[in-house]
Amino acid sequence: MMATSEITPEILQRHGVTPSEYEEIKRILGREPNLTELGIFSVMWSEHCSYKNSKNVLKLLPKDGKRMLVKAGEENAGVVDIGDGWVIAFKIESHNHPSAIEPFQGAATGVGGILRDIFTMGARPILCMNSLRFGKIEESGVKRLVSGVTAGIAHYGNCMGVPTIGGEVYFDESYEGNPLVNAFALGLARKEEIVKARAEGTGNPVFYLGAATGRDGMGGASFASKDLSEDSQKDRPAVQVGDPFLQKLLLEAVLELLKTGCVVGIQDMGAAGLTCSTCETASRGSTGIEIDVKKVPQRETGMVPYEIMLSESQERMLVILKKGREAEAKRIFEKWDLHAEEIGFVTDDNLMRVKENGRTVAEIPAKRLADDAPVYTREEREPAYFKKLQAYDPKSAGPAGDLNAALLKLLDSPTIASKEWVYEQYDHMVRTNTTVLPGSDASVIRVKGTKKSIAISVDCNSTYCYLDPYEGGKIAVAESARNVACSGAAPLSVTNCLNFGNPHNPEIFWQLKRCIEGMRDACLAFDTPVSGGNVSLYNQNPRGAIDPTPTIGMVGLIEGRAPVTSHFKKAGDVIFLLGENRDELGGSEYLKTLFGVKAGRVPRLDLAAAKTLVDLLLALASKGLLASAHDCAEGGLAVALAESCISERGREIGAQVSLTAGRLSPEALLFGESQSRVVVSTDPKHTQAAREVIESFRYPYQEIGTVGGSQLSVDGLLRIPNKVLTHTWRDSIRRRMEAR
Amino acid sequence: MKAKVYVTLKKSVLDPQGKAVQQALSSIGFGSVKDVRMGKYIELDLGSTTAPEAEKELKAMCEKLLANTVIEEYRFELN
Amino acid sequence: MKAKVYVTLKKSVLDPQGKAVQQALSSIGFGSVKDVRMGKYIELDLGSTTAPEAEKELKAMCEKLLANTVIEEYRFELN
Amino acid sequence: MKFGVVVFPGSNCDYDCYHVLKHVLGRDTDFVWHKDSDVSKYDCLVLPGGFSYGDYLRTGAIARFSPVMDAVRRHAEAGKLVIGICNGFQILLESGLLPGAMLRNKSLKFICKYVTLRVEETDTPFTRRIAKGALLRIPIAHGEGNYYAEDAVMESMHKNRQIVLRYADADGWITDEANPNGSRGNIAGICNEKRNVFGLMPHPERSSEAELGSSDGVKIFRSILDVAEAN
Ligand SMILES: Nc1ncnc2c1ncn2[C@@H]1O[C@H](COP(=O)(O)OP(=O)(O)O)[C@@H](O)[C@H]1O
Ligand SMILES: [Mg+2]
Repeated sequence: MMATSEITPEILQRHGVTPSEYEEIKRILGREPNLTELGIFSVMWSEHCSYKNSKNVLKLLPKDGKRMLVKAGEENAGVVDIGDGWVIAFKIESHNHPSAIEPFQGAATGVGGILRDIFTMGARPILCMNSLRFGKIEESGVKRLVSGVTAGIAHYGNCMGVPTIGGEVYFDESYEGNPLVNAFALGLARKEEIVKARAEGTGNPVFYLGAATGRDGMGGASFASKDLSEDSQKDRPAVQVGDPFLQKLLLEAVLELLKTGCVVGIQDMGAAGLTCSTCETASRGSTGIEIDVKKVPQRETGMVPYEIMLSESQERMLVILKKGREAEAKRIFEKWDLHAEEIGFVTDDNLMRVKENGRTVAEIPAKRLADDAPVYTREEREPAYFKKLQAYDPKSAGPAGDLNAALLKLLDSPTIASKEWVYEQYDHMVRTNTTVLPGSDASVIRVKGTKKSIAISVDCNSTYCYLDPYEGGKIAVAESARNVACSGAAPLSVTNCLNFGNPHNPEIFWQLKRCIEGMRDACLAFDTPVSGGNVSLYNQNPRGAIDPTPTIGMVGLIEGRAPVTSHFKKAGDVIFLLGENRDELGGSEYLKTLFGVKAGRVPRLDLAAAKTLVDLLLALASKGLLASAHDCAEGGLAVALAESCISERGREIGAQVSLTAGRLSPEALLFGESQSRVVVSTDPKHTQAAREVIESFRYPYQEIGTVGGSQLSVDGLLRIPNKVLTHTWRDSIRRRMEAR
Repeated sequence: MKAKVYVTLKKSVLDPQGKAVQQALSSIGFGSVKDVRMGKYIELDLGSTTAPEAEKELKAMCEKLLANTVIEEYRFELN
Repeated sequence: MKAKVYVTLKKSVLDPQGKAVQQALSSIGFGSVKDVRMGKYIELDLGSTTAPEAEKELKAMCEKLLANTVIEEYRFELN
Repeated sequence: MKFGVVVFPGSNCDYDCYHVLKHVLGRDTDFVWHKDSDVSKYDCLVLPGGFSYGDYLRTGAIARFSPVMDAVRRHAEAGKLVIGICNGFQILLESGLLPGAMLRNKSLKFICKYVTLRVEETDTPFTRRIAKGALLRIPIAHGEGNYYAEDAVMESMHKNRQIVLRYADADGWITDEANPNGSRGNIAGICNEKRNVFGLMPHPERSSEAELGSSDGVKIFRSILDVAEAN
């Protein structure tokens, strides 16, 4: 290998490689890297691939559990045992930055990427979810993002034939200029079908499968190749364009291929493309790998090794086959009209070797490159705002005035309003398994041929996380567990996407750490280990960081029962409120929407009570006592009641409720966001049985009214016709999106 | 005044649609077609205006709405 | 030889996309735009061929695949 | 009665149709790969929904050149049954087996939701088990279901009673508000003159089990069974 000295401090800086990291690179190589090697290190040691700033705090999250077959960090996605030989693989991932630049393609390729992670594991993707966060919807720039992102998600997921069954959409000024697009996917497999992303068996051929490589997505690193190739500068696309049709073919071909048993290992090419997939498979297999970039299918002319290795073109896979089984594989590739090329082979020297027409252009110890990125523990400091905002007294906002108007204002707030405008764009029924359509607390998918169903909820109240990251992290997990339990499912495991600002800012790092600590405590309390996730840092706009947003994806399991939905079913059913109303308006959507205040002490979450509630819901569901269950979240009890009345289109029904306020103000009673509360309804013939179950759990509850009529009425406080509630809540986002 | 706007993907941007059309053409007997790029063609009736004014407006329309300049290029004709 | 194909909706067919674009233009300050029609613009590289041959082939491609003559019209240019 | 579900590259409701025919109705059903050219053993072919060839250029435009389509045409000419659902309907239009064409939804957005359909014709093999004027709750999921045909074609379809399903409101009225995509005459499904080829945008296979929220769709598949099994 040549030991040139083409690496100037300027080049290092533009690669984001620090002087001490550079020293480490030289130690690993025993020499200076060339430019291609530097590029390879820079992407593998980037925050995105190496988690160098978050690894030390991610360790805090519990990973172990008896159902965990593949744990966080081991493979492309975690794998959880759901019994009877069935397993699920799932993960959530961010595509924030690309979506900010080009919302349609950015969101589309985000969905594409997470789906590849799942089918790479040998699991057929059976559902998608997403968590989207934008600035104020009234701004025209935000509208453009909302329509681009939702259409992009629809474009990719719909074409792949994977139903997008739910998610969350949250609007807050802190996301102005830095929207969050977190995509979740879940796949199903038989236990023995799960494959590993490993390069094993010296001499086994390495195949490149899928789209040709172009100069895609090299945004940050693009300058570096300036001196290397001329035509690369012009029209360099900062965003990748996805081809969901090609990926649908890849999906079918890969699953068919895996069934033949001729695959040794397989990995998708996502971030850092060929670089990441080659060195990671070699590292996991404790082998080496050699490829020749000249054999890599290329979409553009004149590409140099640096560009080929760093390209992030979509819809590509790396497949390591058993030697001698190539013809079998090729027949499948041809059947699906896919382009595959043999580009190299597995070696036993533990090196990642890249050649160009037989000449070595990069040679790096694979394990060191993949696993030995530097890890930093950043400085942390409690933010200046923290104590000040905690001290805010919600009473100082004054009374709500007309309570009916206040409720309507909350129902009209885009964060609370129906997300129908969004999810109608997603095919949420393809594969005919969606037994609870979007609109309930959790979405539910049945597993054909079994008595199992899987319930998912994606959640995070980032206002809480801003005001109190520890409580916020806890609540995000607890809320998603509660949502899943409302459908009658036992929470199993969590995936998460940590969206934060710049970790070099000690206050941001403090937010990150405190959120993780909260998540940890909650995951332990619910016995829901973290099966994987993703970290997205540097989410900033010119005015500062986004609110800390640890998006939680909670997966639960229903065995042998029909799921429960949020919506009241029929007149005469009895309504219970499980849980206690406390004086907790701090951090509420009520303060934000009516008074423009984001402050106060966020509701306290008692983990033991939260866990009892989950167990109680499961007990009620398993005895078939629940006609409906809906949790209280943003907007409090009043919003939960209203949604229970109107959330199912065409089946709106009223309720007659009377509440005992105790010492609470009407505002706190109706709109406070005390945790661990659920509105349930039961058929009158089950009421006594339900009371007995609740009392056996010693969980606080009140019988608050009955279902029926055409209005929501809360004695002495609220009285609104269903028609008005429905119109306000269901059409809020549509109205705003269509306003010119 | 009438205008015609042509919006095409930048050269290095992947054009999955063009590729699919090329393969389809090839499968129905037009195998000699080497490359296909798909774009948009937009006809506008600008009402009564002057050529310099129209030119300025069209440019603004393209930049703001008709083309997505992150991945597309445009050109237009007036007549 | 290169070709450009323009595919447009027939006049008698309502163009929802064109109408939406016109409304969007109007909402961002281009209210004077009277009408917008959206079409497709396809660039083809035909390889080496003669003009009459290319003409014949293009017509066939348009009729068979590139345009749906139930709703669309097409024209092309060679160069 | 033997069913063949045709699989094009990009089909994604193929398994859903197969599931209903095979597991819900217990009928002999195969997948038919789009490169196959012999479909002689089937009584009814299903062209399923999805995004054949990515819906590139126009929906159904490329799929209609798949080798299997010649066989589908011969099958139809022989009077055997063909049902095209969603993308399958679009393919039937592009291939000329049914009249008309699809435009983008008037909202320009993909729409997935339940709609109400009014059954206009019952003397087709696909609706004979259903009462005339009956209302069916079946979901749609498409970006291009805005059906268009020129006046003369509309008239002749009317005359020949080829308009089988229309979008209606909950009370059965054919209104603009009930039209989800801008379709001419609220058309949701049509058949050919010989009545053996049927295309519809809604997805009956998605509403063929009570567990999924509606089993109105299965009435269409059951109608097909009746025909063949009576013969
Ligand atoms: N917030 C997190 N919590 C737990 N595990 C995480 C988190 N973020 C990332 N991981 C794990 O780290 C590993 C590497 O993630 P990533 O680099 O995103 O994988 P890939 O490149 O395959 O998408 C994965 O197994 C992922 O699940
Ligand atoms: Mg991956």
